[in-house]
Amino acid sequence: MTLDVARIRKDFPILDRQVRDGQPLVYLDSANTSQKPRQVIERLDDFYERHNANIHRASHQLGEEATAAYEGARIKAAGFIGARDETEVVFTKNISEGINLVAYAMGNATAGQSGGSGSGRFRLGPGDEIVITEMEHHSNIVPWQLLCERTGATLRWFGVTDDGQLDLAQAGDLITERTKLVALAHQSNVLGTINPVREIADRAHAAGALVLVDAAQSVPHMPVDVQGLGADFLGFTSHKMCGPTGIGVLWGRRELLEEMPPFLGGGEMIESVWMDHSTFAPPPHKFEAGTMPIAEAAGLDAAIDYLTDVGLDAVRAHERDLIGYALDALGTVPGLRVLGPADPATRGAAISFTLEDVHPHDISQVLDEHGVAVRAGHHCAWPLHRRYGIQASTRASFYLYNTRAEVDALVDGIGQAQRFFGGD
Amino acid sequence: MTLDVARIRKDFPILDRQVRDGQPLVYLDSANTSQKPRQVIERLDDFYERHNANIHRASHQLGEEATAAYEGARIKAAGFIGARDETEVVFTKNISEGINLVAYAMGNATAGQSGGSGSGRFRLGPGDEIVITEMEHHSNIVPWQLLCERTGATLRWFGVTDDGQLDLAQAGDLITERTKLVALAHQSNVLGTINPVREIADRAHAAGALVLVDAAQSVPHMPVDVQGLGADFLGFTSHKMCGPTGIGVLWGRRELLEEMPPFLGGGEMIESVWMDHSTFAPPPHKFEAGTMPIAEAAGLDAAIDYLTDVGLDAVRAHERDLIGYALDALGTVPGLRVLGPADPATRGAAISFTLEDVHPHDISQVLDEHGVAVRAGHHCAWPLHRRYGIQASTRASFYLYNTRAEVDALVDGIGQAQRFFGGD
Amino acid sequence: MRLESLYQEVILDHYRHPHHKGLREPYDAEVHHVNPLCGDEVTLRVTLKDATGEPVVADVSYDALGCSISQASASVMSELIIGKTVPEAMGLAEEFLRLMQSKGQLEPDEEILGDGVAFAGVAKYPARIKCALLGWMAWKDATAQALEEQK
Amino acid sequence: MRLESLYQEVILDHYRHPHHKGLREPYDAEVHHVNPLCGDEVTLRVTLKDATGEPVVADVSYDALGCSISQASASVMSELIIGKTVPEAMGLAEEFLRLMQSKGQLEPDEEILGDGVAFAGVAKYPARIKCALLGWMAWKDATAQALEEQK
Ligand SMILES: Cc1ncc(COP(=O)(O)O)c(C=O)c1O
Ligand SMILES: Cc1ncc(COP(=O)(O)O)c(C=O)c1O
Repeated sequence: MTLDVARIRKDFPILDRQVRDGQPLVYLDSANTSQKPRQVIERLDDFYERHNANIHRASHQLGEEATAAYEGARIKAAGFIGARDETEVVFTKNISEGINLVAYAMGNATAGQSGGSGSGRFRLGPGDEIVITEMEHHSNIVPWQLLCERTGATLRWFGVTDDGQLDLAQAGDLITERTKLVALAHQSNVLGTINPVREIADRAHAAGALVLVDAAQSVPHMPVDVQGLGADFLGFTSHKMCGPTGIGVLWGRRELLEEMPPFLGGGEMIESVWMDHSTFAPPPHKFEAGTMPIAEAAGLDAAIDYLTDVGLDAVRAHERDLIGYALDALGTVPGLRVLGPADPATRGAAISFTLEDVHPHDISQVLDEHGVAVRAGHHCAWPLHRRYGIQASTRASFYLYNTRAEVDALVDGIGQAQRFFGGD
Repeated sequence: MTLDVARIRKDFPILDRQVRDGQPLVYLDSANTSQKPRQVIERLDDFYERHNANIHRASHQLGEEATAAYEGARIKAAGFIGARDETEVVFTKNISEGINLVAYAMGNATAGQSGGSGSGRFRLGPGDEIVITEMEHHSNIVPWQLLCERTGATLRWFGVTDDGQLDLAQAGDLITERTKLVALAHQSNVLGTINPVREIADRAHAAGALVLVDAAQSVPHMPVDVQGLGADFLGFTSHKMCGPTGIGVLWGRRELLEEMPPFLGGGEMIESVWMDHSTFAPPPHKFEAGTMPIAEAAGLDAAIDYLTDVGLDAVRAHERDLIGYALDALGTVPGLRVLGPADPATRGAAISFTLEDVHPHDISQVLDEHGVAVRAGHHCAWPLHRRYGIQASTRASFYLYNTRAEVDALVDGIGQAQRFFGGD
Repeated sequence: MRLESLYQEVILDHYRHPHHKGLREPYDAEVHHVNPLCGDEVTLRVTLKDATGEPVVADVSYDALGCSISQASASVMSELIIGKTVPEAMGLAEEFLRLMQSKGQLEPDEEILGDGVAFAGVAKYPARIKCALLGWMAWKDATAQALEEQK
Repeated sequence: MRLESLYQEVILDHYRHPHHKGLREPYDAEVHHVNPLCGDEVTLRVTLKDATGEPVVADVSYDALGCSISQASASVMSELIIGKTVPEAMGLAEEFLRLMQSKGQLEPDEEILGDGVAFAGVAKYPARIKCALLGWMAWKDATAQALEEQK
């Protein structure tokens, strides 16, 4: 189950690029967005060159082909995460929209709208609580803040321990009969921490709450099964998993999607429209207003095929090797502090760190000058950075196409940055 | 200013396709979605093969290049419609999302949220009115229905005359000091009618109301200038204008975008995030949550270049010729009734019609068998169809790559359908 | 030519001369179904009678606006199921659904589906499957309601 | 090597030994600005005095958390504008902004921008321009507030 990384790299045209006057590209920013294999790019081309049409609405051959491509991607995505069937898969533009969709559906339920079969469990008011965590991405914080503001519900959150774990000791206090929904990341995009979703989901369900899992950082890197996790909703985003930009997935349990009021209104999500009222299609179409990212769905389908062919177990194993190797190597750098768990078995392929006396922006600039692309900043997890008393960190993140040699280039570049800024 | 259609057709790979066992494709469904020139497809390839990265967040060369591609597209789009500057251009996934964005911003303002500088004019309540028209696409009906439901405001609408015009005699009654917003199509996707937006906008502004223009069907086909139209918001959608799926534009006057509360919450739309509250970026970023359709923006940029090179005046002139030719030819078909204006000067490139005794689905099926792709149904304008006492219609729609010979193929196919279903 | 495989003569006949069309009284349940993709509509009434302990489809009456496929399908359906027991009719509905979802790979049994076999060609046109199913779905829904009310 | 053109020695010097750093009393206005892309922050105070009828920048004091570019820029800025009249200082701010937006095409004038010319290389790195402007934007904002209050 080892990856033939050399062969995999050949699938990614961009990895041949040189940057900054002739440096070979060392791309260590896949947690931000992944690169795309030619299989995905070619699928987009094929769609636009041979099958492009709008879907569902058209009774001509191109329309049939485009619809088959789009609905085929839905079936593929459903299978990929163990959904009961494809009617549980809603396409969105990214995972951020998926999370907002659930938040707005709750807001709309609160405002009296319904999904057709009652929407009681989605209604919120003063006294009700939404629980998140301190390690969430802004996309899993801000929608809930806005929702609470609109409904009078209260936002609460799990703290994070010094070694980058959720502070589960708070669970009893946090998850109560007031909790309506618990939303948490499967894997932190900063710490790499893989959270005990099942454990928290079981507690949430026992308290009568729903569970939304932000799987943006896990679905691309390991086998994920919505049933095993005990999730009610789970989102992921195509561009981080070898797929195109412009599309994401929100999976939801069918009976919940049925109860939820619609979010965006428009063509395709309706059953019937009069000037003064409308009725809505069953899920998933109820949540897909307007012309969807059709070519992008075909591209996501190709990305899932690609990852499935390589094997997500193999991807995970490869990344564990790289993380172990990287943690060891980074451990030798004086003044370098890694955020998050030290054990490769309990963390994913993103490693964030700080360096004494050199600011992340400056580190990343020196690295970039050597062709090494990393991310510097708060990585859309500002509260988490505050928790550790820092403004920003530098993050190197790995994927199936990265190598140990690239880890060496990273460590090398960090040394250069230290020498460059260290002098006085 | 005549188009070299033969040369243009060479740019569109899909036009070489054969369908239904060897029929050359006659694509007359561009009002549904347009085909894509290789310049656009190649731009997508180039982005994914050479420049792909996430934007704004990354301080490496690929990140710079991707950001330049994305923000360059914003500048291009702003210039294309005469926006004051690019900060007035918000990217969305399609125009449906853009319309929902405005509707939700109003809903959120009503719920007490603000854009930073007050949001009074966006607040709605019982007694306030939103005015639309009977010829709107569902995407410009349903969002307002849902908004009115949530806020207690009232939805009102312009009727449509027998010859497919807005019934402007109702304007005095409809647009009053109670009106908060008037939302209307620049061009009907069914009737082809080009509406007198300026006249209605002036009335709306005199009454203190805002004006949102659904330009999904006009921006692809003629020069559109937001200032000349007197719009406050205007939306369009990439896939109908030679661009990729997955991206649209909402233009809004800067001072309005500033006042409006945010819509989707997430990464990138923030200024600063704490666990218990957040502050937001200035527009347009305030409305762009999560990873945006980056490659798609590059593709839309290429599409705008393509249309600009060809010249939108030339596109419009070519389509007027086709419409005139088609209206004449269709006029010879017994039992055929064209919906909408008879004068090519006052209508765009979509022609919908009914045929005595043959259902649109059956017509389109026979046409498809001859390689002619049209759309049958209500075209997401169900209330308009009811207005004319019909369930459905058949729509042929033209674009810069269509020819008179293709109109002949259409008329021919209609004859075949009549013969096929006419026998008894 | 493929058109004839889709629009078999049987279908065109039923389309031009639909059986059992028109709404009749009395009825146990009435439903209104639409095809949101094209706007086709059917209003359908069902009358059950309970002869031998098993409910029987005594009458199906309908009013339909739509294409030849949806009209003919409603006609064929009423032809097929009137007089059958509800379980028998449900079995036919299942069989017809299976045929529609077969992508044209299934050889339908005329013994079972009667004129319904003429719709085999529809299965190759995904956009038309909903047309062919409109009446059947309405009938299933109406029958479920009628049974519910009898409880 | 390009790195040296970005991080000129002058910048590194100001970064390691920032001028005028630390928050001082009294002050006319204080602002807090952040760079949302990376989290860099500056708290900046400005004191104006009105000597000859024209307001003069009497003091600029600040506390900044951020990268070398943002820190050095704040240091160079305070160095440049303390003692200048507000219109003169605003002119410098405009000049510096122009340099940053020049994509590296502008030859900066050392007579005018002093150590500020060292930031010419930053203009080639779009992601860093906001770093270099953070302090300047904070100063403009604080000064506008101070002037507003004096009215
Ligand atoms: C007039 C009009 N408005 C809105 C839309 C919706 O566009 P989209 O589906 O890209 O959101 C369309 C096309 O479907 C349209 O023709
Ligand atoms: C954990 C996590 N959640 C959510 C997101 C947001 O994803 P997107 O920007 O595609 O909506 C990201 C990535 O940016 C992420 O890492």
